[in-house]
Amino acid sequence: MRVLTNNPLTKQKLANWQGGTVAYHDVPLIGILTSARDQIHLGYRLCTHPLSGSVKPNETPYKSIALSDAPEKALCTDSLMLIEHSIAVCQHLAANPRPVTDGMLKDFQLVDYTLILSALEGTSDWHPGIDPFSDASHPADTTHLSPSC
Amino acid sequence: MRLELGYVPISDIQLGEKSLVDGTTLFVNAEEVKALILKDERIASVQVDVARPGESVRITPVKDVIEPRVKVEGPGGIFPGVMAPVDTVGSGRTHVLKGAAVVTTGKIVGFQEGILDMSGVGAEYTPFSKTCNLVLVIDPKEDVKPHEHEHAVREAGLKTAVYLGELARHVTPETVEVFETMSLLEGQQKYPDLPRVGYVQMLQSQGLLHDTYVYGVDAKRILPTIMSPTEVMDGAIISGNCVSACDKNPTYVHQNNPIVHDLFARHGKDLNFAAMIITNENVYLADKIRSSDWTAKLCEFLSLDGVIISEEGFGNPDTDLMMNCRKITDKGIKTVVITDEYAGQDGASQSLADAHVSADALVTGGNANQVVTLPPMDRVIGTDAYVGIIAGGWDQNKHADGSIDVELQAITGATSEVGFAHLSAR
Amino acid sequence: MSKKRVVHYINQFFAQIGGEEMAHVQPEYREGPVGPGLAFNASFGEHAEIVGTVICGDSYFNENMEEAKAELIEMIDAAKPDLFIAGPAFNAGRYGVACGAIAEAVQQQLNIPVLTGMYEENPGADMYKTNVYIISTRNSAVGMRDAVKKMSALALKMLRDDTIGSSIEEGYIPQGIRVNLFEKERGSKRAVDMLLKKLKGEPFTTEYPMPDFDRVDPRPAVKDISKAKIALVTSGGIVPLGNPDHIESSSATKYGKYDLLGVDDLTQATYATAHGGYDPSYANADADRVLALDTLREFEAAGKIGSLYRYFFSTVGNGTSVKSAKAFAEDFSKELIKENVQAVILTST
Amino acid sequence: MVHMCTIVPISMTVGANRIVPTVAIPFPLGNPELSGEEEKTLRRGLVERALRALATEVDGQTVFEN
Repeated sequence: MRVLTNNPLTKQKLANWQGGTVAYHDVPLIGILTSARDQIHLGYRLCTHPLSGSVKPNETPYKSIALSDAPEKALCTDSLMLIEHSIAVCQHLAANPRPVTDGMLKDFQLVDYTLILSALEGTSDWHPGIDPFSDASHPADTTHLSPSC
Repeated sequence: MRLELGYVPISDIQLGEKSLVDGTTLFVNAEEVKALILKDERIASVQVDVARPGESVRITPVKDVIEPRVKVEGPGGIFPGVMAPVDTVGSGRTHVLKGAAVVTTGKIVGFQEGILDMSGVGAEYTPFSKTCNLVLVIDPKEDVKPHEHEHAVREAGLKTAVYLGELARHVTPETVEVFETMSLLEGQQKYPDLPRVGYVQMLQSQGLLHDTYVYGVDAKRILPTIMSPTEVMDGAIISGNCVSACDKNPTYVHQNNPIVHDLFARHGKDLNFAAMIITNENVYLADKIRSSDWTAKLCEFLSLDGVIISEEGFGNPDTDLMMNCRKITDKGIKTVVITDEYAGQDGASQSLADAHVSADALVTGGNANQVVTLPPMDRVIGTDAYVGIIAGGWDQNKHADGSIDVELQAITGATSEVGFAHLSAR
Repeated sequence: MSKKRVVHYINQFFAQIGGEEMAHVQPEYREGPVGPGLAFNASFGEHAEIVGTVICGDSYFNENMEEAKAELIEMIDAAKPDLFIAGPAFNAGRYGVACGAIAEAVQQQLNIPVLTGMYEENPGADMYKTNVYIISTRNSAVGMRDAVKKMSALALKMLRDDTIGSSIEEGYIPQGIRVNLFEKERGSKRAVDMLLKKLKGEPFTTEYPMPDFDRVDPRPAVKDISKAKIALVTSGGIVPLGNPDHIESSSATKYGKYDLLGVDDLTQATYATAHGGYDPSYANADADRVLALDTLREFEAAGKIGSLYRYFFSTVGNGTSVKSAKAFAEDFSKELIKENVQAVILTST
Repeated sequence: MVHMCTIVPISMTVGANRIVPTVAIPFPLGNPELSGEEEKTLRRGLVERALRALATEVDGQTVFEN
């Protein structure tokens, strides 16, 4: 898989990822979508949803999308429909000028990164080569909790 | 499975010396609640507050809303796999503090959302302006990371709900409602002439702040599975979802899933409510294909005639909704889908990120981009420092008189995609 | 408070001048209500009244639309109305178009609230529903009472400057704009009710129709393609370099017509794409990759086709509404028919 | 009319009756990887197919694959 991203955290965290490659572009979110679209037009397949996450594309500046490694002969219609719909949605949401602080940018990066991570982790060819939360412990699941807490 | 819900009506919450139910008043010892929550080392401080219907109070940013319940008979406990040992719930008897809710608030990430006004225009849009809310304002210790923070706040709310629910254990409920599901064969024998109807619930499962837990299991790791609809009434599904205030399902909505209730209301009369199926909304497209295949397959195995499919969230899940709808319809099963819309502030844009002709029977929770002006409130619980930066809010959205413009998407529960609210659009 | 002033538009039939044989009558103004106007006045009560009625024959209006609109607007303006009502037109096609057109013109030029009413299949409904409020009526004057009731209710709301609710609350034909409303039943109950209807095979109404498209019957085959005059049309945004008509890169609001006289090949130096929905580098390098002009010129020279029509038509099919696209095609198709073009090759990206 | 386009399902959805599938979205009637002459040959083939579609009676929506 190839991850297209404008999220510096995704780039940094996946630097040693062995399951695929990461292409980092310093462009606005919509630029990641159009770049993915152009590749889909050439036969690449989408592996993750372009509108991942409930943080709307007019709120977060970051997007990471996974595409297939190599173009296929036939264009993937499902990928095409998804990316075109996603771009359309993106374009009609109100452009809200928002006060973005450094802390918020970090949070947006973290959320986008965890969304793409949740997709990559679930795949059978997930070869980490990385500790996804090297500066934090892994998100705790709740199954280990004792009933007394 | 047969579950009795015993309703203990609550019309007021008062902070007091001793936690107890007296008539329809729920007295809460705030210190006990604080001590319970502060056992979690990740939490630095907690404030306990009360917000009642009609008060000039704004709670924000709201994380979760939970209904206090207690299991008085039958296996398991409320919130199995999380607050109680893993055991199949959904049978026996459960007492409910009807009219009371625990609301958790606390800034987890910088862009968090969720406005709950107890009066004024905003109150018309959120169902939780009608409950008496025990509000927990939770602050974490400094070095706690967002995912740990989310976890801590989620648990604080559940613990408090369990603590309060326990107060109803020995109270005689004012009314008792019985819900009974049968095995497939029994159901078919009892209602041979009624259409077999199922409910497919899609659970938010995309990652940090977008998660749902089923018996404690992260829903993105599940394959679609069958549940007895009564299981959710005992807290089998809980929300770990902090984003998209208007259309996420707080734990309260899972406990009171309106589709489950409204299908039960017709069960044995117009339809045979045969099963509930849960599925997920993962980011990875292959997961979507697999999950929708399984969902359609389960509907077929159950010989369903009709299915209601509910969504949770914006964008990505529209694709799951359409996949589920198309594949289930292809099995010859009649479908109705419930979603909400993002048609732009002017309502003129395409509402959904995906569409399919099979979704020809659609119920909508309304356009989440619609702008409403919320009047100023006398008191804010939590902090409204983020109102300008939450989803649907924007810069300079505050007027001179203190009122604010927000899109409906900022209001907790405004455009429910399980049909918990009355809002719609045409 | 004095009554609000309303001007009403009706055709020759409802003015009791006559039927089809009198459809040629020119605009006239009469003081006070005429025909259905009496019912409106009764319904308005103390709040408003029809101060004047403008009347025009259906044929006259449709055949002289610009002049008719200008004459009528002058009469309407002179009556100083606070609101303008046209119709209801029910299923009368030319009357419906007239009602929609005059209502739209009054709204634009006199800047007052307007409304009309007609049957949803009236051609005027499709043409004007996005710009003016059109109350949905029955298909004949049998529905007059109901139409007047709904139209006057909406009219009074407009006069009070109240918020206009959703189409289902007010009874107007949906405008393609989503408007929120509070339903009596919660969403889950509505879903269960809808499912039960669907299961029983009873009619049900979805709350959000999926986008649908017109179907047309296929045209018969072109008998002899070697004699046919063929036109090129594209939604791939091919335009002369510089995009002289400024066709938008997405959600296009127009199309371009470009002369191909003396053009045998589209080159990098002469043509490019205005389309913003795909990587333009390939089309910009050689626009024949989208429009295939070079091949058609070859075929024309070789006698494989009769001739290539002198102009090609181009727009950008990127987020462009179906309504706009349909209007473009309806527009240039008139020219193609007039010029005896027998076939069209439409290329899309 | 014949519709020459890459995404046949969309053409079907919008109701075209004679459809000729083409190469790719950014270059429906070409292929930048081919030489100039090869590309022209490819284009001739596609346009010929379009002419054949126009000259063929169809009963409903028809895709001319070859």
